[in-house]
Amino acid sequence: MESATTISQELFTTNNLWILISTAFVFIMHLGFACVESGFVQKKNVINIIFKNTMIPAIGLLTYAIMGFNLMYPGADFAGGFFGFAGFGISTDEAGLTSAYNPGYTYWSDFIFQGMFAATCATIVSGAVAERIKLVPFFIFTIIFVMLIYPIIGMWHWGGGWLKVAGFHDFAGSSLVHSVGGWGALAGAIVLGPRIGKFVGNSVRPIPGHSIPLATIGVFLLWFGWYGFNGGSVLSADPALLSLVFVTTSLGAAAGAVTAFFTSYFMFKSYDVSMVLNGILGGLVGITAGADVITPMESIIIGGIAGILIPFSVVFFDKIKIDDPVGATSVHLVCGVWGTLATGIFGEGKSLVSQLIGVGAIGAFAFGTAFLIFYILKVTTGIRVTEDYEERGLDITEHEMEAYKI
Amino acid sequence: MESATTISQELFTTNNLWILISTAFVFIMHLGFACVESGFVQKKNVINIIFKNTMIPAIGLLTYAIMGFNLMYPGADFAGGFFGFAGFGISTDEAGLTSAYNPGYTYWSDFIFQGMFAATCATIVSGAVAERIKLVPFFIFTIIFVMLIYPIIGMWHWGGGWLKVAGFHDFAGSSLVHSVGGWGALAGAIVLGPRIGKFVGNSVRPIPGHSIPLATIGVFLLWFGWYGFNGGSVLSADPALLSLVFVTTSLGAAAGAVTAFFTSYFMFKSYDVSMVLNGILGGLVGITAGADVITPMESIIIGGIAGILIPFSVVFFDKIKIDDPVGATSVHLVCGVWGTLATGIFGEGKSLVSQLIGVGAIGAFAFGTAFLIFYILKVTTGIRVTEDYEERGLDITEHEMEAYKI
Amino acid sequence: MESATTISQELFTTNNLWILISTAFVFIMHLGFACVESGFVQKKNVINIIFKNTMIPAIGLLTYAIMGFNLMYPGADFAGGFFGFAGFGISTDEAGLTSAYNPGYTYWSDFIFQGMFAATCATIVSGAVAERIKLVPFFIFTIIFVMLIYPIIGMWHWGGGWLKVAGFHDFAGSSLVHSVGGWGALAGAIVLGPRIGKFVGNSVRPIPGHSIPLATIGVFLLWFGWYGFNGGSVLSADPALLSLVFVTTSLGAAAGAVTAFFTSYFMFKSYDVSMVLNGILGGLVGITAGADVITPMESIIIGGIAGILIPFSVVFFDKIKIDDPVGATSVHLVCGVWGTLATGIFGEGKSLVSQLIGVGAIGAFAFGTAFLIFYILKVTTGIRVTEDYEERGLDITEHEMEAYKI
Amino acid sequence: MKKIEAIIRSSKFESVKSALSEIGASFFTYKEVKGFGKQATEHVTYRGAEYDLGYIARIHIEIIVANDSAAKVIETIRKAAHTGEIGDGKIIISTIDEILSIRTSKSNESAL
Amino acid sequence: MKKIEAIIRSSKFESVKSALSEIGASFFTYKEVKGFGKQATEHVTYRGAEYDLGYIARIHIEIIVANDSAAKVIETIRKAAHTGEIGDGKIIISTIDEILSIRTSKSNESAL
Amino acid sequence: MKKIEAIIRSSKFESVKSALSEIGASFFTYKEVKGFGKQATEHVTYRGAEYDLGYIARIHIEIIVANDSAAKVIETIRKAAHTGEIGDGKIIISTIDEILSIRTSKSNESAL
Ligand SMILES: Nc1ncnc2c1ncn2[C@@H]1O[C@H](COP(=O)(O)OP(=O)(O)O)[C@@H](O)[C@H]1O
Ligand SMILES: Nc1ncnc2c1ncn2[C@@H]1O[C@H](COP(=O)(O)OP(=O)(O)O)[C@@H](O)[C@H]1O
Ligand SMILES: Nc1ncnc2c1ncn2[C@@H]1O[C@H](COP(=O)(O)OP(=O)(O)O)[C@@H](O)[C@H]1O
Repeated sequence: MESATTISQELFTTNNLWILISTAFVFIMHLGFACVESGFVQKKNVINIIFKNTMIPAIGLLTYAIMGFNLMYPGADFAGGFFGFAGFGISTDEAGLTSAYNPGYTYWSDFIFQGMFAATCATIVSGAVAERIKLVPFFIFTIIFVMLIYPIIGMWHWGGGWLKVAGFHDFAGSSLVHSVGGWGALAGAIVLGPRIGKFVGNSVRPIPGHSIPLATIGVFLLWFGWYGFNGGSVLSADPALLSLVFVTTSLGAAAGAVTAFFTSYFMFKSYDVSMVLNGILGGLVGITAGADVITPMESIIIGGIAGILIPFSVVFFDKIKIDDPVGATSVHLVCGVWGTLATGIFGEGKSLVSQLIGVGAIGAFAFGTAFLIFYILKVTTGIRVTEDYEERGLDITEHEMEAYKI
Repeated sequence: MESATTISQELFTTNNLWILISTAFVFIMHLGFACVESGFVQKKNVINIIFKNTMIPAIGLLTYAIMGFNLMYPGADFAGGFFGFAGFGISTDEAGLTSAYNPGYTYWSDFIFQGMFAATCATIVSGAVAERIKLVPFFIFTIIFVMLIYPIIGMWHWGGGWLKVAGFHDFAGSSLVHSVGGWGALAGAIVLGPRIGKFVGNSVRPIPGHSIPLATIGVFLLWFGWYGFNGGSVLSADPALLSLVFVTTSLGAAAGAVTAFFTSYFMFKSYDVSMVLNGILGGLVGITAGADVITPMESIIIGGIAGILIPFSVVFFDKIKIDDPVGATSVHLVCGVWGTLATGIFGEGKSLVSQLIGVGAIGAFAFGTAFLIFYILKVTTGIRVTEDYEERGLDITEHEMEAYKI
Repeated sequence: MESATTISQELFTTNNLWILISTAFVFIMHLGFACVESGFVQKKNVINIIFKNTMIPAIGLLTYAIMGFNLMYPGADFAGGFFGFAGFGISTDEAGLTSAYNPGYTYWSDFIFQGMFAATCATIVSGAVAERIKLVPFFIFTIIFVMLIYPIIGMWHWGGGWLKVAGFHDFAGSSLVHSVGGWGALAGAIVLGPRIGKFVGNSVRPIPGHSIPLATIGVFLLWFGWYGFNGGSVLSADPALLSLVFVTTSLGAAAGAVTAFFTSYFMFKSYDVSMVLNGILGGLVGITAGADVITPMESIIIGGIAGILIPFSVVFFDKIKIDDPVGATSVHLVCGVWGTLATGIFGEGKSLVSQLIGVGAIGAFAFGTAFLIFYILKVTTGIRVTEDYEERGLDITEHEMEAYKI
Repeated sequence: MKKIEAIIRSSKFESVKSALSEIGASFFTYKEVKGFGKQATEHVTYRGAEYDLGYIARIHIEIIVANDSAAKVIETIRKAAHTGEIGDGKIIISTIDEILSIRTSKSNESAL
Repeated sequence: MKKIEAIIRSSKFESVKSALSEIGASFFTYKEVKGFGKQATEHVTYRGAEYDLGYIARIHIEIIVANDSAAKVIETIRKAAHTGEIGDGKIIISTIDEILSIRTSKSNESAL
Repeated sequence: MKKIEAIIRSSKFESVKSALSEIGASFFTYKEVKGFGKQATEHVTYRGAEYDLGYIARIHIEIIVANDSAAKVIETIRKAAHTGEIGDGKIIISTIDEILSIRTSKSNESAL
């Protein structure tokens, strides 16, 4: 990327346009999450998950405007630090709308692209706690998580904080977005406990999702949106880097599908479409940390290993009786950590030690705070619906509506 | 924007590319409408609404090529006027494909972007008259509305007509597109009368939509498409303005969701997802007139008020016994008018008086002509299906098909 | 397009960006196919078709990386030939990432755009053989078809082979993609035979699809993706040509919808939404070969004739007892051939004779090889599930899952 | 105790339901069923081939009543479901041995 | 009057339907039900955990006939629904008090 | 032979099913039905207007048993489906003429 002083208005316009188009692509990921999660829950809880996943991006954008953006990007004064804050609200002067702000985007583009990312981590959590969490406590969690926890962790690396200085590399958020959401999902699933009837004695009773077509639409929309998620993270339309990122992203997803297919076939002797769908997502999450620093061949390896991890991880969480209806922890946490480490292994000039430090610090902070929030909510407002509500479903009991009249 | 003579081929290429990408985004709004409307009708009328919403963009594009485009943009000879026409068909010379035509787009881009908008207003109507209108009269209405009424009104402002001169400002069509559709929806709903069983004595019997997931997909696709609808209306890829428009559009939608959530909770004591979905659309419609001339903070206020208007408006139309199965009048008419007025209140250098003139003139003409067309159709061909057809549903009776075999 | 040596970095960046965005658009077509095909099959075979259509793009991308790309674009050494190969795998030097490679895109962009196309032809086949083919043999067919047959045919024209020299013109793949898939579909449907109960004596028993809304979502997503399919095939963001292609593509689809509506109404006296949906696809396929060399008016004619062909073709294949559950042969084969010939009729400077040669050669090779592969699979592994499996549905028998719990 | 089964037009369900509740018989069970009868089934088209949908969508109501209220319930259903057009449906009456309330363990009249 | 209920394989519905219409018994009501029996239910997997689907999808046919045609109808259904494999289903015959036509108010034989 | 019909809460289906299989009565047929009764139906809201969903989702179990096992089966269902809250449902017992196995052509006890 040329320096800000020399970039032509033409290149600036193209770069900025790409960031905005990427924003729209990332937006569609929220629909992707809504479809995946509602497809994988029971018919009686569909309205509930849709309600959450519709409110989350709205909440995410507004809280990011209020303070998230300025927590995550507090400016050079806080470089290398753990925490910084540049004040409430968003605003800019004329210069913020030119390449003087950044050769890749205006201030507004910067805000809206980052803001669209912000809500993603809360959406990840909503899948893991589905079918049994109370609505209001969940929204309280969401607001705190999106407004404070996510931006603070983001600041450590993307905001120029201590992880940046420590040589940590997370291109588009295997750790900063996905594993943060995944840790929150794990914390929520633990504090809440499993759905009634999921674990009976030592056996696991599957509770199949109500619509695989809906889940499939969601996975494809996520893959589509990922071109903006990873592609936009190039922060310009630089042809060489952007085209590499498209290739690594695509091949990572493809490899995840294929290895999840084979692995689940060998493990379960069936062609399990839910595993393939999760394999794609695992491949995408896995590739996200290093999409800019690895070769296409390496992206196949990283995505392929992510696809292998998925079925093992799903079985593992079932075994330790953590009930995650949509597989959010397997996809976002396990593959997010894997992708971050893989960047240390394969990425040129990247250090596995730095990556380990990042994974550890982020995990400790994200899991710790999420656990704390959920726990405090549990002992104050309560976080779990009554048994009666859970059996009749949250749609009728919390929303007084039914998802389908078919 | 630089003047046509000085713009570089590079900027012209980028600008034009954005207009075309916006066209594709606006196209996907037609799928959004199809999903919202089919999700909110009963299972027995799904094919019917899909049939309409599939034919409408096709009809819209073709009639716009035949005469709509040249009615809406008749050229400088008709500047400041009420009506103009530049002849049938579309064609251009070499110059029309360069920046000599416009620094932002070629003649073909101009046509296809505007043409994709055109059908939107008819789609809005189809939701309000759903579940009881006859197919052929509806198509006759659609053709007249899209081929004549919409372009004539559009010419008043965007085509350089009298409203332009009068200082009216409607950036991307809160009035020109959405309220025009909304007025048509209102006229149709009045002339048709309510569905059987909707109003019994003084009580309102809700007729729930058959699939909330489908409606949700629709709303998210509309939000996605709105980035092209508003973003493309910048008519170039100008970084400062385009990024502002993305921010105001996003925050308006988010604010609409949040305020519709609270308002409907206080009004109905339930977490009503259909209100939140309509709140998002209301916020988007509200922000559309002034997305280029307001600040992000103002966009939150405008979208937020739109979200508050939605539940009140839905209840109001129920009270006066106007039956609008999908809430098209609340979303497009009420919030369209609100957005246009809000531009006069908040927009720098905009006049509330000019906005009121525009709202009044557009309302009178759109509602008057739509009412007339529906009324003439009612007394000639008839516009309402028989009671028997309505009870058995339009899918079996008019289309001889069922939407689902589940 | 300027020559590689003179193009500015600005234009190169914009061109390359468009190719990558087009890649994402083409990707979404895979979701479109998944939705159309799953919507048009019975409820009991939904998982099966989704499984296939999810694996196909993954397989397509990986095999294209392994050898497809280098078979299809073997380089100048093989110019004018029938077959060439540039070795396994993909890789590039620094120059491949600059405009020295091509003024429109980098090497990576070239690969990923072409790779996203590759799987399309196998997806087309999956619809025609749905509800009765065994999974593993289908995947074997897919791999051979995508890895060998499609790239070899592609090389003849787009790879600079003998059809290129012969003056054949197929802009974005009416023949090279759609008819190739259509021929494979025909071969598969013939070798497999019809579904049980489809043809009883001389009468045709329709087997309605399980969800028209799902099929509709698919068709709209395909139309959306087509802007990348045809638009990306401009191979740059050239304003004049790209905007023409958007117009011809849009009008072709619109005309197909309208004529399919009228034709099917006159033939069957019903408003058949499945015909309108197929008419849109037929219009799009028809326009694809000549989208760059015809006028908008001609695009209406070509798309309109495609829309007329659809209902006749559907009835014809039923009459000769070829069972194609989703109408893939009518849409992709019949309209693909029509579009290729239409380019010879309408396209300036194009020759109908060259087009006929191309259609014949491609048909002979694609149908011949596909038939052979299916036939060999039939006599070795077997390609058809047992009667019992077919009656109970492939979801329960092959996948041990159900698509819906509604 | 009598079991009364009524197979009625789906479109008449609301009026049967309110007629029953007017005479105080507001406890019953129903389900959607598909019926063949003299009424021609819906004639539909799919991709150019015509066929019969093969059934008419109907509602099947099941209501258990004491012997002496049976006549009234039957007449109420008959009136409310009647249109006079082919396809009105049937009412089937049979005698049951016993009805038992799961909640109270009471049976027959006292189970209702 | 007899009520004949047949619980058959979904895949045998078409052949039972046409067999019945051949003997002129083309008026009946049916619905989809789920059955447990000796036939093992479908064995399925979801996200790596195996389980039984818990039921077999079946069709439940209800047909009211005059006493003297009962034997023929029963035999027709039995033959058309028979495969010999476990899971063929059952036919249940019971006596009803009366069947009433909603349209004509006629009862029993004349209601059919 | 007795036909036992039980109309139970959907949420009690699993426990009834296992209770039945414990006493060896693991052959039966069930379907989803909608019930009206003393239990108030779900109160819902749609777009600001409140209304009653108009029914409670229930499971209807049908099981044919020999006369002497009827009492045990009835008691088993009653216990497993019991909560004591309004809405527990009913068990309906009636006498059938015959049950016939489609596969074996055997009838009554030997058809089970
Ligand atoms: N013999 C029968 N056994 C069971 N159900 C029947 C019988 N005859 C009619 N029905 C049911 O009653 C419905 C109406 O019967 P139909 O002959 O169409 O009209 P009508 O009752 O007016 O004579 C049928 O669709 C079917 O569901
Ligand atoms: N005692 C019973 N009561 C009610 N339905 C039964 C009974 N026994 C069997 N059925 C029904 O009949 C179906 C077939 O029974 P099954 O034992 O599997 O095979 P078969 O009839 O060949 O012996 C079951 O799925 C169930 O729906
Ligand atoms: N007379 C009846 N005939 C048929 N079904 C009945 C009758 N009474 C009750 N039911 C069924 O039993 C269910 C439970 O009855 P309800 O009165 O709500 O509670 P309870 O059985 O505890 O008294 C109802 O929803 C309905 O399906």
